[in-house]
Amino acid sequence: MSTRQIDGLSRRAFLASSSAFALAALAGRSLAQEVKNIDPSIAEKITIADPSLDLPPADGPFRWLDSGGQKGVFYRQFFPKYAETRGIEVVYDGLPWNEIATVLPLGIRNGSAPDAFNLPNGMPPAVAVAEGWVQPLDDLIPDLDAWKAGFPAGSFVEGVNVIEGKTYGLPYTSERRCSSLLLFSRKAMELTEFDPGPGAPLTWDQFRTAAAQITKNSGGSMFGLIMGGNQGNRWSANLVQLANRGGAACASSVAGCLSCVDYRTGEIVVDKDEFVEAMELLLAIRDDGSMFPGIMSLNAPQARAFVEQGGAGMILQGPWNVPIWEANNPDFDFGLAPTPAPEGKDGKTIVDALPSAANTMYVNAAAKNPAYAADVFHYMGTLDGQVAWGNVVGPSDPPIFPKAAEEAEMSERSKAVIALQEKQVRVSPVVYARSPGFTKVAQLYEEPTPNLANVVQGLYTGQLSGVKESLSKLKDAMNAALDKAITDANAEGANVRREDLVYSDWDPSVDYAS
Amino acid sequence: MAGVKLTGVAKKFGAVEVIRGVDIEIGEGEFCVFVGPSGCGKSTLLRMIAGLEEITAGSVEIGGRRVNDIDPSERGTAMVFQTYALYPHMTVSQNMGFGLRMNGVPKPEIAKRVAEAARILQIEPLLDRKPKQLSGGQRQRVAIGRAIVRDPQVFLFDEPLSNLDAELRVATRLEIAKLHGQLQGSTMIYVTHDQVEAMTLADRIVVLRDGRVEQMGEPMELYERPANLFVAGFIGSPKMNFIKLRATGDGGQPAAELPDGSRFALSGPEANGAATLGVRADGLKPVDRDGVFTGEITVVEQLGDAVFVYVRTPWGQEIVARFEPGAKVRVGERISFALGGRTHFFDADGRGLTGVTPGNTISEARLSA
Amino acid sequence: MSATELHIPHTPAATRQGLAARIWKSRIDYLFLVPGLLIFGAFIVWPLIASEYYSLLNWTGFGAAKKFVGLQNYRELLQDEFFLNAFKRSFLFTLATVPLQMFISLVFAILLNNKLLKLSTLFRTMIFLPVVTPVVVIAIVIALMLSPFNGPINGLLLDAGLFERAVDFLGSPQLVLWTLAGVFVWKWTGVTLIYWLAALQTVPEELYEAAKLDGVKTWQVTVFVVLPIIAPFAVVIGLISAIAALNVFPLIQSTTQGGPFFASEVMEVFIFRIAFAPSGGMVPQLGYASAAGVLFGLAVMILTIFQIVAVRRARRKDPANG
Amino acid sequence: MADVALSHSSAITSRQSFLNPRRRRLITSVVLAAICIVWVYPLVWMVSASFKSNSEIFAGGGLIPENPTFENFVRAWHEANIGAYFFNTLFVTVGSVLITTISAALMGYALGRRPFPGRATLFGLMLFTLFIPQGYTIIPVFELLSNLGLGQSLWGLMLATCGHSIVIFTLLFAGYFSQMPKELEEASRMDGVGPVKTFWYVMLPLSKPIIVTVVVMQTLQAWNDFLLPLVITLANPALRTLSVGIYSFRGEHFIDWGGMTAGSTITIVPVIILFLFLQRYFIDGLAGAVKG
Repeated sequence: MSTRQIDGLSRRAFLASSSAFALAALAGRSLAQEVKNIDPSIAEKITIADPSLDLPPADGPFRWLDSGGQKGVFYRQFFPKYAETRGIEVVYDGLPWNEIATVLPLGIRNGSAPDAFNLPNGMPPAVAVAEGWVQPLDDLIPDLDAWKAGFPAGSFVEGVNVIEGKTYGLPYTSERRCSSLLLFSRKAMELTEFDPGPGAPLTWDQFRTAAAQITKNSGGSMFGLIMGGNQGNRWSANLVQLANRGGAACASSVAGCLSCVDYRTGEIVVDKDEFVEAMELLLAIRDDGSMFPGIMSLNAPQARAFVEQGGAGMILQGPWNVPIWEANNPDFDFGLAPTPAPEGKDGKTIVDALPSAANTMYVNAAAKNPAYAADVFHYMGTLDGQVAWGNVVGPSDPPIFPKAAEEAEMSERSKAVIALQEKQVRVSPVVYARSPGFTKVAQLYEEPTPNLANVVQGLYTGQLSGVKESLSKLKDAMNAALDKAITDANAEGANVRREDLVYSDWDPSVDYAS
Repeated sequence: MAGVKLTGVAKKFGAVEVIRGVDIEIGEGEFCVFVGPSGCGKSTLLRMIAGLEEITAGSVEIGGRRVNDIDPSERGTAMVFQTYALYPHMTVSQNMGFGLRMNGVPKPEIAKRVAEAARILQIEPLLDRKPKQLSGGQRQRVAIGRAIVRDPQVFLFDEPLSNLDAELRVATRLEIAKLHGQLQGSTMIYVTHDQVEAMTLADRIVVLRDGRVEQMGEPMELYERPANLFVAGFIGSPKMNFIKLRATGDGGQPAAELPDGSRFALSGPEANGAATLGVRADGLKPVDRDGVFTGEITVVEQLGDAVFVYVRTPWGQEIVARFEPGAKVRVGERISFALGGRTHFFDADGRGLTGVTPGNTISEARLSA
Repeated sequence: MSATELHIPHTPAATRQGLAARIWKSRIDYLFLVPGLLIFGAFIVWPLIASEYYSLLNWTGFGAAKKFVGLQNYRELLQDEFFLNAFKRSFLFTLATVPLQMFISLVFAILLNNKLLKLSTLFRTMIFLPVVTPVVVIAIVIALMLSPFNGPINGLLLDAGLFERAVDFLGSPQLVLWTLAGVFVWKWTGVTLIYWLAALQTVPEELYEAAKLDGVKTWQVTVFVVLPIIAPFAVVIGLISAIAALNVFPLIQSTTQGGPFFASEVMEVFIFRIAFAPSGGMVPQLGYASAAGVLFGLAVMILTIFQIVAVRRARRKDPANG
Repeated sequence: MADVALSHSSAITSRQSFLNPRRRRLITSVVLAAICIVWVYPLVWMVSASFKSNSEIFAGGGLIPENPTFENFVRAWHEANIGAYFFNTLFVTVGSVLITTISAALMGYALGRRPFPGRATLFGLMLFTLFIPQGYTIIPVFELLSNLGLGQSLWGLMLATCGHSIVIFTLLFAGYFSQMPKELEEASRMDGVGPVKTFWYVMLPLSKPIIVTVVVMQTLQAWNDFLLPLVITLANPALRTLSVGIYSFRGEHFIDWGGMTAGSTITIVPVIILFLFLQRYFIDGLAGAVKG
């Protein structure tokens, strides 16, 4: 807990944590559609400099695939302009994560994969490199080192976007996000005795009371809390982040071999008291009758919409709600606060690494237009590009350059979210950097079923009983799966040990850095 | 025009032998009827001539040309099916012209031939109808018309009348007979299980049983001189009466004993082998005395032009005899018969015996004496 | 009549010719088969064979790393409670839907089989409408209709005072499978109705007339005359319906995806989840999913064979339908 | 049926004479009508909702929209891209119907009528596959299409869609053809018409009931198909079919009930019209399937 040392990011845990966004990005897809009132002047503010390198004539259209959502909002404005400036044709596809997971491998195999893409969720970049899907940027971006130097420390991490010394991914958005902010309708909150805000989180008890008061005082027209209950990642993210606030120091992964690992001890902590109590909090709210009915058939965007429409007062969701609500319904008066914390606690929200692994872009090894991919990558790694990004995307996927986040034009609320996240979110150690053999573990790891998200759902619907027992059982299953993956990886020469997960010097209240 | 010659023709379905070496020669322009009970192979034989069934052994010649391996359509035959096999979705004229059309015959030629066939069959008003809109008899004509337009050397009819009602059957039978006259020189082969059709239509009848030819000949020849029990029983209506005989010839004088023990003398070279007596209804004459046998009348059928009287013999057999119209007979009466007309004798294997004639009744008295 | 003769040629003749000669002789027949066989082979037989091969692998379905593991997938499956539960649910679902669907459609069929009922075609069409409505649309409509918030059905139930709180038909683990079964029955009853109507056509009109003259009541005719006559059809109809009920993937995938907490996860959804849509960062396991498919296929086949045997028996018992 | 069994004798009693056949029929009709209205209520509700604003839908209310609007349809058409999806679906449907019908008819003819060596084996194989769930075979199917270069094309989708029910259709045709009198073929054979022409001019026109059944069933199949187009069009949303399009539209517009119902309404109208036109043949054909 003294010196800081960033070795790199746990790709797998990382990807896993980002699969929170993975499924949220199913929702993400909807964002593109939902944000209708984009200010067209934003596109005008995108300035595209001269090419960073000599660009050959394009071979067919330049194709870009990512998971859409807010990214789609940006690229749908960026690429037409880029295409015009460079005189090429660009095809942009924004697909939900589960579709990327199916499409991309198939596309790679039959040669139809785009020039630049997000890797499927859960796929360690080392695997993509080993399978020959992607090519390094080293030869594509001439001034690579200078370009990389413009990024904040911790952006390029061995095992995450750097493999065996070669740089593969473009890490252009920050993972410093809290996906379980307390977002609420002010009208609803007025029915309670509380007045939360970015600097004034609710305690768990207050949170529960507020939910009950909204339900009761609205005369049944509004429920206190809503969640996208059929979206597993919302359950796990909310549970882990509630537990985080109670002091559990682990990332809110829904899956992956290193989910819910407290690196101080290297143990999976999913059945610790913080978790049990967080779960009991959700069950209490359910039993109070303060939870919106039928959340098990709602996904996150639906849940979000019900808040906007006045069906529910509060929701635990990510920063991306802010621009969506602001764009869709400027009259909707909502507020935000950090995730509620247990009385007297103020734990940090933990993420697995600084750059968003999910958003990291890669160049297809068989790209027809790698130079253009590199050109766009280069642009996105400049302050211009980062500001342009921040202007559009706001706090949802914050630009990785802190300066860009400051310079970008955002609403007050968006700025407040970014400030809150800077204060609240901390980066954990990355085991892949210190023990590269863990990439093998990540490949071989077989997620137990039910996973954390399933267990939380099962407890909520009453199909599982006994919070502690269920979570302990889950922990055992996760431990067994992890140990098996380590054994299997060692059989293939990974040379790793469970003890590699222990970072006794880690202080969860500050970013872990090398 | 051509004749048809079958030599040693055989057909097997797997291990089942359906046709067992058939030799038939049908002359040009002849109307030949294959007759026999169900399952005798007559239809199969016809279909082998048509080319619809493969020939396992032997050869089929049409017009002197061996056609075993020639496609049905090339054999110069046309077939009229029992079920008519009209194409339900085509009009009458389309039905008749279909084969020609498919084989690229020019349209005017098709029209001409269809019109000609329709004229012959008097179905001109029906040409635009669909088979569904036709009566059974009309359908039958269309089916024949379809054969006619092909101008075949050999017409093949597979039980063409069996789907018609009794009255229509008689009428259509006549039509077919007329048609044979009209279509000069066309060879026709006709399959039926109905011996009346065979008798009325045929120039020559082939009686088949179990895939073998039992007898072949002109109708009256078969009627009068059946080669065996089977033919004798099959041809003629009502069915010939068969009475079991026990040969009791002692020494030079052959005689036969009826089941009731009464006896009569036989003459002829093969008389000793006689095992069955066959006598048609009109071969029994009622007599006051010296009858061959006496029986009791059980049923009297008045047909108008004749009366059929069924008599139970002392040994319990039912025998039918033909009486002239107006004959005064009543059920329950006893009546004696003598062998008054043609009689037939068959040996133990059912083979017809030639030249055997019955003699006098050998009375009980003489016997006992 | 030479009916018997007519049938003989149909049996494939084992003539003295060799197989090669017979094949050559049937060359045109094979030509007829070509397009169908291509489709059949490519999209049915090959995938089946491939699946059985995959079921012996430890393979994600994407990467090149295929590891032959023999029957390990099968061994694991038999201990996988999610597999066993999905298996159980599939059969429960079938057991719930098939008799219900058959009964409802039979009642409809008996009522609609009246020639004098002028509107019977209209009614039949109405009952058939859900059949022609795409499953995805059904899923949407049902989700909206049954929504515990604002949904018209819950509105009705609450207004009628039947429940105090809205019923979460698709979100409650206790209700979801039965809700889906109800939706399934609703969607497909129209087809079964047609089958029953066809079966009823085989009841000779004279029987109704005879019963009428005998002074037998409607229900008596139905129970004692009509039902026994159409009973043999029940087996066929049941078979068709059972096969259909085992293929509920589109309905469940487009409504609950097997949730909540696997409460509506039937076999096909399980297979799909393992093969394609693992939650979170789970890796697809095509080999495992294939093994599940093979096991399930085997079970369905055994069930089918049982039913076919039953059909045969029923037919044999009733020579009228032989 | 209600009147069928009303007996002579019992009709005399007063209770029965009140329930005379006509009245009974009337009562049956009324009851059936009520049930049928409930039966189609969800669909009627859907159509009704498609003409309402979202706020009106949420407010509940009757089936008749207070302020009928076409806005939902406009929105659904544009945002769900229904126009393009419609033609994709049409293309796949028409193509697969043609291919399936012809292949199934040809194969059914050979299986039903021609005693070629291997017939029994093929029959057995087809029956065997009939009962095996096909949901999980999508990966090999996709691999195959990819290897053929059709992995991301409507042609590939069309072909794969043909695979769904080819066995059932073939068996339907085979059953139907095997019941046809063989004299028809023999007659045409005597006429010198070859097997192909006989099939085309004689057998195929006669199998119209089965053709209609297969056309309708395959249309329903292609129009409804979900998993296959979902996977095949994943990489290229421009190729989506209506079902997939509506499904993803739903994923994006969970709260836009008006848009969803409008999109759904647009999707089902063509199939329903097709069904109404062909229902007699279709129902006869289906009925044949169970009798045969």
